[in-house]
Amino acid sequence: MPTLTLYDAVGAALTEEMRRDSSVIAFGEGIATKRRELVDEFGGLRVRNTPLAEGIIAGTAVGAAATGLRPVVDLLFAPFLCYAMDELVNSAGKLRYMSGGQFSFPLVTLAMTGAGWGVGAQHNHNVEAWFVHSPGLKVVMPSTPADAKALLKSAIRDDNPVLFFLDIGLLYQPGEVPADEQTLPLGRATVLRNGQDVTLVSYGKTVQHCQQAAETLAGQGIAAEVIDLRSLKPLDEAAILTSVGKTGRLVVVHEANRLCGIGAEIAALVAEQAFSSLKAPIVRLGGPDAPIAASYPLEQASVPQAATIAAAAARLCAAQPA
Amino acid sequence: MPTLTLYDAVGAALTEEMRRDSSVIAFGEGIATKRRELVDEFGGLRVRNTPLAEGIIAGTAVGAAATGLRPVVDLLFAPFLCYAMDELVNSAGKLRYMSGGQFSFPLVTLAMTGAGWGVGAQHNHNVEAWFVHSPGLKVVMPSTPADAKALLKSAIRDDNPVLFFLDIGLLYQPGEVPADEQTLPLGRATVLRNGQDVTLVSYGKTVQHCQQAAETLAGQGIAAEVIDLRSLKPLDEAAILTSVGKTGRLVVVHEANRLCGIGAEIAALVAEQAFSSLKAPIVRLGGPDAPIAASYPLEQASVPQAATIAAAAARLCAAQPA
Amino acid sequence: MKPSHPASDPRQLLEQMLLIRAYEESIVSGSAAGKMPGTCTSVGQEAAAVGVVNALAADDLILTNHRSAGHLLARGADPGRLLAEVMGRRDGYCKGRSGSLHISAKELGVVLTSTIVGAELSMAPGVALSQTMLGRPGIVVCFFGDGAACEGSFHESLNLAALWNLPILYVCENNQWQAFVHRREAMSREHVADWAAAYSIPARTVEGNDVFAVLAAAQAAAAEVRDSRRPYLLETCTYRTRGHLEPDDQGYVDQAELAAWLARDPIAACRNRLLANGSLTPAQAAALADRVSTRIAVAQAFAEASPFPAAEELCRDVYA
Amino acid sequence: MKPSHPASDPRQLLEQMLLIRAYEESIVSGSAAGKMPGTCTSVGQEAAAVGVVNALAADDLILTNHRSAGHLLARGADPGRLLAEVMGRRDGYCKGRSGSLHISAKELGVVLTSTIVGAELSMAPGVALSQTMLGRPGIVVCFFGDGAACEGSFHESLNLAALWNLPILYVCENNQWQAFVHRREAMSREHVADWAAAYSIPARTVEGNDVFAVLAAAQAAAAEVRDSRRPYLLETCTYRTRGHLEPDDQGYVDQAELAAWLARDPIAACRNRLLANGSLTPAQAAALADRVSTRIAVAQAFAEASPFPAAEELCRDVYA
Ligand SMILES: Cc1ncc(C[n+]2csc(CCOP(=O)(O)OP(=O)(O)O)c2C)c(N)n1
Ligand SMILES: Cc1ncc(C[n+]2csc(CCOP(=O)(O)OP(=O)(O)O)c2C)c(N)n1
Ligand SMILES: [Mg+2]
Ligand SMILES: [Mg+2]
Repeated sequence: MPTLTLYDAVGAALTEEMRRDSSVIAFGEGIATKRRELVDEFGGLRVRNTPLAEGIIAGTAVGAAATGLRPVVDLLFAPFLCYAMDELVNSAGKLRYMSGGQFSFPLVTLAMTGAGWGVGAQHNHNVEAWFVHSPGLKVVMPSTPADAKALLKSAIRDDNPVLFFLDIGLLYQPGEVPADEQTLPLGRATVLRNGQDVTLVSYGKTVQHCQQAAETLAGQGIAAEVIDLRSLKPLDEAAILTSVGKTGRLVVVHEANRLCGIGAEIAALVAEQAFSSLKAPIVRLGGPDAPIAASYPLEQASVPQAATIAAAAARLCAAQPA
Repeated sequence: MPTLTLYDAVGAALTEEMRRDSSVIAFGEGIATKRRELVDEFGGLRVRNTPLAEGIIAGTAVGAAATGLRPVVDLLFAPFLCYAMDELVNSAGKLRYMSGGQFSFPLVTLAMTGAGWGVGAQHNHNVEAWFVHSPGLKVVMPSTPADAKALLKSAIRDDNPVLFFLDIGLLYQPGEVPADEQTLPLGRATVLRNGQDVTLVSYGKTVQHCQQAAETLAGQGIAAEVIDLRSLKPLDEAAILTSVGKTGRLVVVHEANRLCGIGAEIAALVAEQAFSSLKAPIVRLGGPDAPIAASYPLEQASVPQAATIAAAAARLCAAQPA
Repeated sequence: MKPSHPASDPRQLLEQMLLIRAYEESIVSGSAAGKMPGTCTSVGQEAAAVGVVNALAADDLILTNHRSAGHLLARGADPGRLLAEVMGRRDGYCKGRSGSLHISAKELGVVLTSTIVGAELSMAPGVALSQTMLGRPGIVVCFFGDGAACEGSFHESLNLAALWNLPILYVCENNQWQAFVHRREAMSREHVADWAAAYSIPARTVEGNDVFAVLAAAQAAAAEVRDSRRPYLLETCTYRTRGHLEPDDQGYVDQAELAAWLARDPIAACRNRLLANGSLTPAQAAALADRVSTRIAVAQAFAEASPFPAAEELCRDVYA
Repeated sequence: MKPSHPASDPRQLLEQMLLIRAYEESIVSGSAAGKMPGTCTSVGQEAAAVGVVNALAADDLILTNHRSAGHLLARGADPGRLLAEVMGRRDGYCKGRSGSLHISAKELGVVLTSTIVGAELSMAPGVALSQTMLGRPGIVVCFFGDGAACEGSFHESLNLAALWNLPILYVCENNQWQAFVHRREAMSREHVADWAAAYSIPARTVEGNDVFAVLAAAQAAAAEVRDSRRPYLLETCTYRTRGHLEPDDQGYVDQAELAAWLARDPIAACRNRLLANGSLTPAQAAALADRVSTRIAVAQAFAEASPFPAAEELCRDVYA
């Protein structure tokens, strides 16, 4: 299988979808410069650089999506989405419903997020939960190049607005990516490792940390099940509930602020719908209620690491069943 | 005790704080028109109308707060906060930390939210959870005129940026408000009714629905404890955990979308820290993952009503202890 | 229902204005009687709407905002379905989900109406991009207020439209008010058209209460956009003679300014001119008024008979 | 540390530019060697920074952005504390939490630095409002790029500053690039100064690589803001001769354009002029260069010796 970075997997998905469907266009602050090969293949009208103005980039995507195009816009880093909230939330997310279904908004917004580059809180702020909380939007965050490619292709084909988050820390990690035109449905999690003692649920960079933790736990005789959500909305509730139904123990892990994050949603879901299976408290591991510092050691300290995950899971398994 | 609406309680708090502290100023799209009495007392420099531009209103408040003023800005309806996200989240919420503590941001943002007026999803969208998820911000949402006045006074005195949400449906309900200069600390919930069978936690308009539900439940021999959070960040975790420690059953109620909402946070908190007290699944009642329709019956159907709350609580109490 | 043909007869322009006025007044009284929610009426601004919309072709697309009754009715919208929408009923253009503030009617080419002031400006370039890239002839008309012009999206939209050669006719209805704030308190210049030069976008202001002047200016502007495939900004100078949102006592309004504008009522001006130059007889004028009030009465009955949406509608059409 | 006195001797201007260049180059090589993170350098833009900052008084306040080393160093910042900040160390101006992109130094009057392009524009009116309402004499200088001028906050900021009579000197450093996009691809006009007229704000463009021209223009502009208590926009035309963010191979850059600007290097121009008119001897020039490299070496040693923040710092200073 060919090996690609996540960054290149995004390029491959764009290329394939732009070949397949001439209504797919791409624009953003520098996309025509940085992905020059797309301009070479599809021309400067379908792939455009824009002024430095996230609001109008997103707004233009909304208007275009409602009237026949399928735009993919690159808004660079997740905190810059703050300048596009009206267009994404109030327009893309609501105008279908508010118009009684007259419009649909097939558009994809790319944004990078997460620790790894020491760029500080105005570039590194995990805001995916905002969009899960907002109606009418789908949210995807892959953890491998192969998933990124297959999910982005589905996102481009989806008739709804999709926020597609790229974990900065994974961006240049290589991974095997099938050469074929595979897609993956949005809303389907994947079980990366089976186990019956504890469920580790995560997405993005911390999936790897969960897998390392599962290795450590295996050494201690604890069989952890590892779930990569991939899509945050729609959320694969069944996959989570099935796993917790089996293990009775749940650790949810992500880099974003714990407060009102995806971990909160999953913990609440399980406390509502799989309560009787639970043998121990639910544990959420996530970022603190603090901006992320640029200083590398502080940045790393804000991310749940494998050792912390393993320790938390081991503690759960040691506790008496409730 | 004098009787005021929540709208007038806000005016009373503004008046008292502007008298107390000459660095308190207020501006927004029409505040000088609608609260003419403030202009009359404090002059047109301290109370100003602005251009129709939420970003610069909030940005100006951020700049002013960092350099010696204490601005209160009225951004009208919560969805309009979308145009001020950068200023609130990336600037007000982060620049204190990112600058190593060089600045503080004593500013208050007022915004109306919630059902009641049939104004549709671009005026009625409960986004308070976004700001709980974002670091460096405090979030308040009172349920009575008296609390609104006392909490707003504290918010104005607080050295942090505070998002202060006003429930549209409560805005013109009268309530008793003490005439004195009372303040209430941010981050302190209030137990409105004691009970040992089930805890109903809420904020804003649905607090009243919980109280009605508690009446109904009392008629069925079920003693519900009703907690009004008042502040969503800081969150009074102790009040919640103490109550659930006693009752073992929790229903969290709000109007906002359930997904990644405050209810998710509270359910997760309890599933983590009061698991052993829990006798039944946690129930979240909240808005659906849909924009709120203007059509009055649909708008009302999106809000958890007393009967639904009572039924959910009764079901929990009927279930066998886990 | 398709967009109505542009009116060629001046009496049709008058009739459209009368219809808009009667429609708005039916809401004002319905809302005073507690039968209807309050709305942002366009009373006093009828000429600005009718003049522009009648300069458009059927394949042009319109974006508008919260104060849109004039644009919709001039475009041929059914007042019954509009009133049903205002009342949150099932037969409204948006199935009752929009209410008055964001009525889109795709079948009429009225797309993506938003009550977020400035959103029309942010979405217009994308609509124009579709027209251009998909080879559609229609231009895009973006109605916005002087208030919207103060939002950053104004700057971003005009800059992009100029750069990308987008066929957008920006129509600023400068009605002197931004809700409860007078335009003077909010704009560093008198006219929004003064701001267009920064982007090398041609611009013109026109007396917005003279329907014939607006029509002529809009025809010229639309022709220029159609030919050049470039943006153009037309500012119609008019006045919001009622409050921002019904009910509104307008206690904050300068009475002399209001009176001056009331004296320039666009409907009276048009009717008097047609009567004076013989294009309209008093009997014809009375017949127009009658026809209009009948239409509104029928519309009202239709809207009131329309049921509220069923509870199952709560989560329908959220996702495609 | 207080803001340094504005330089009165042209040799001091040269020395400041040399210091900025040496500072940036130390980061470029440190980052190539993997000892430092990449930064947005201001190489090529030294005159624009030095000329403006030396036109300011000690009580003026500065807002700047991600490309701020010139502003900070010209204002008297300690290069050691700056480098420590770039490296995320405890002795940085922001305790290592900022990194290179958002260094504020309140003690120098450099407030609220943000890397959100456009945020400097959104916060400047508030800072100026404080100056005005609290009776402080200092004006506010807001440095921003041609890219920032494309954000909606530009429009909102200038409109408000004009309306409210805020004493802001807007300084647009038009360096022809907005990260990986050339200014031509992003702006409907050649100059940001062309946009100021829309708000009736006086504006001027100045050759940004001539430190004396910039100084003179900035002195005049600052004086006008100080006297009128109204905004003014000064556009310094310059060029980003290195990439957007180190490392950057600049493969996308028009080599002829780059070469033309490299030939107009602000430091060489200043030095040659001073040598030619006898204000500087070759020996003095060499001494300046030596002094600067010693300062940078000392700064580097200081920064490298500074420890990383302790883990307890993770959640400190989030709330006041
Ligand atoms: C982003 C946003 N801010 C504020 C409002 C509240 N609001 C609705 S209409 C209006 C005034 C709009 O003024 P203008 O653009 O001139 O249009 P007009 O109402 O005069 O037709 C305001 C402030 C809103 N709907 N959206
Ligand atoms: C809101 C926002 N969008 C995008 C970026 C990414 N970015 C950082 S600097 C930059 C270019 C800025 O151009 P300009 O304002 O001209 O300043 P310059 O870098 O040329 O000094 C971009 C796009 C950002 N930091 N913030
Ligand atoms: Mg107006
Ligand atoms: Mg630039």
